Amino acid sequence: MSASRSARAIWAILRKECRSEWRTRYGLNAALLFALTSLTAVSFAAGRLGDRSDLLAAFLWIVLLFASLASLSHTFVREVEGQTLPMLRRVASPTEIVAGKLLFNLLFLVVIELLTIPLFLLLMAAPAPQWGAFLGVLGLGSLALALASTLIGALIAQTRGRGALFAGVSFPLLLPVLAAAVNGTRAQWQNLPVASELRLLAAYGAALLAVSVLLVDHLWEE
Amino acid sequence: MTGNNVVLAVALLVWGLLFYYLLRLEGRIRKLEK
Amino acid sequence: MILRGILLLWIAAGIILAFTWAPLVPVLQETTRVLYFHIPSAWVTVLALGWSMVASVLYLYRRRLEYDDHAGTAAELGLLFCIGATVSGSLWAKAMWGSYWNWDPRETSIFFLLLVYVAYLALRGAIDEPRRRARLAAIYSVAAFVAVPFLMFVVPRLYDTLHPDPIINPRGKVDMDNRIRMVFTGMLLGFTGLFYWMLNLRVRVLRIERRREDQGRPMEVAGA
Amino acid sequence: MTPAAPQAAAAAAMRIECRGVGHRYSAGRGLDPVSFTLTGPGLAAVTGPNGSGKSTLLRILAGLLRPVAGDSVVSVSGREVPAPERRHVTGWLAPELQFYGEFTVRENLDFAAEARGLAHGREAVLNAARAVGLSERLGDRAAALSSGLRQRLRLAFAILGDPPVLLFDEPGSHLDEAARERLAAFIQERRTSARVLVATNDSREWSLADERITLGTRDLGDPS
Repeated sequence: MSASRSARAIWAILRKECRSEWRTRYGLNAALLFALTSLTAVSFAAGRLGDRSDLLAAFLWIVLLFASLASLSHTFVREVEGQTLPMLRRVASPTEIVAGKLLFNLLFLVVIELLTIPLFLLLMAAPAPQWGAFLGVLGLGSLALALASTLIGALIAQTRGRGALFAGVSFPLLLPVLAAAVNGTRAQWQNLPVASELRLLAAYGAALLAVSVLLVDHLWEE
Repeated sequence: MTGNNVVLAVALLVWGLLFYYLLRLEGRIRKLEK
Repeated sequence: MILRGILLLWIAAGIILAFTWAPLVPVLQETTRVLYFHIPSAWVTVLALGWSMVASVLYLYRRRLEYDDHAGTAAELGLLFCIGATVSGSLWAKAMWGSYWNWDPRETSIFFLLLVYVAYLALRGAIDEPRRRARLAAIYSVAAFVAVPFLMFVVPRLYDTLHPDPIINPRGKVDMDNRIRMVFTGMLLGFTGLFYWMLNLRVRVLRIERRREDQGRPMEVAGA
Repeated sequence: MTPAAPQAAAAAAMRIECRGVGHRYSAGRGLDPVSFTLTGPGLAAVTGPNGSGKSTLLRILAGLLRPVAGDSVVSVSGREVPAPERRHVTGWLAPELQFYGEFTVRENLDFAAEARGLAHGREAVLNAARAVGLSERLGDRAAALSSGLRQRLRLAFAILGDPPVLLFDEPGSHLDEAARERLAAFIQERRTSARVLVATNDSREWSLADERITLGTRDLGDPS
């Protein structure tokens, strides 16, 4: 099983996911809806938070969390509901499947961020972020968020009620990401160093990746 | 000090009840295991 | 049976001594008493989580449902002790600092463990087929194992920086004289013994249930 | 990795063996332990009453299901293929096989060929489609296919890339007379160079088998 064949398989799965998403558009709509509604609710409730960078950071990441909780498990739920999992398992190994879907979830998260973050900064009258630190925390945070959501998504897709459990079951694994990301985003607005948060996010992301690699083979064995 | 004694008594009572319940449970389990 | 007798007397003695013989930690006054229950239940919470995770890894490796029984039961008991630790912790915080909850690092880490337990048991509750439940719960358990160190030691510190509270935090290092230490360690052992006894009972019940279920279809199943 | 060696030699070193392979679902259904050995190319039929585990056996051989008891061996051109790798050397067809409704027949098959990394993927797709009579339907959406056409798509998917081992679970279901004859002709032609296992209760399908594995009864053995 050469590495280049795996890379091709992962690429094929990523393209398949994007095409499915483009054709059904289910996930994107749900996520954008959630992002925009929580954004409006937040900006309506809290108003212009110019100087309160801790609240800004918290609200930003809550909006992103809601958007991802609404949609990041869908890539697996769709396979189970469409009963296409056996076919997928015949054409790719569990590692390739999870890798392809992880990249899709990451891409999906980036698309949501491109749409909601500018709007968030505008609506909340946030001070201009320090783009280097801000994007660093956002990037590593999104990576860890996607990693945890993909692994948990694969689990809850096989339970009764499918996605219903996704938020509750994934939350303990998302909490470290949320805490570090909020803290980092706040720090960059207060011109404080974000190095420790970046290290934390990177370490947690690496730990999740390592554990996922060990566990994916057990995800589907029936 | 009486406050303490009340809490002490309650704690002992709770522990006694829990122990008794577990003991009886174990008895029934042993019977089922035969 | 002797062992059970020892456990009965051991914890009873611990309770009595905690209230009568052991002196008070100067700064904590009467509230020291609750520590004899709060910290052992916190200890069992962590012990039970570790036991459940080890059992989960063993299940993934050996595929014997026996290990899954341990993983599930340890989590159920762990949740009980975790609730006990959280409640006694917040009662103690009320007595000491006047508020039930103030994100003190130790409180938050126990609370985050509560979240892990609830999530794990919710996942188990949502899967009917025993083997699938065992497999998926084991996967979650190992994933949570990675998150626990971050939840226990990293996130609470972040909360401290996020909400630096003016309230003084006296509970840095409790300086215990040897009498307190003796009763305290005794209670720790007693609680651990109680945990393993309850675990043992529940696992035996699960084994009986499975044997009865299989009686209808005798099939030698390697290792099940 | 279809065997590069000349077809005959590779085919000769083909072997499928089950040693006490058994599985138990919680609902009581499952597969009672079965043992058999099939060597070289040929057509074997797997028969037995409903619920005797025909599908379960094929899923285990295909590497999709990890059995509770026993182990199975599939070796092609002398090399034993572990369960995770079986998808490369086996073609599996079963009623539960579903495809992406929002994609066309061609898109589904192209995706399968590409993900499996088949050399000349496009060509393999066209050959498979032609072999099952789907060539004109390549542009249709999978969701819009009739049950007969969907069964042909399953067949095309299973024979994609000419795997040396074919595991067909009730391949004839939903097929019209013409498609059934095409299927029979295909199996007759492939049985000389590939190892074909057909799970069925349709006597037309198992009557021409070299070997027959009967499940759900205690006495197992080759047809005398």
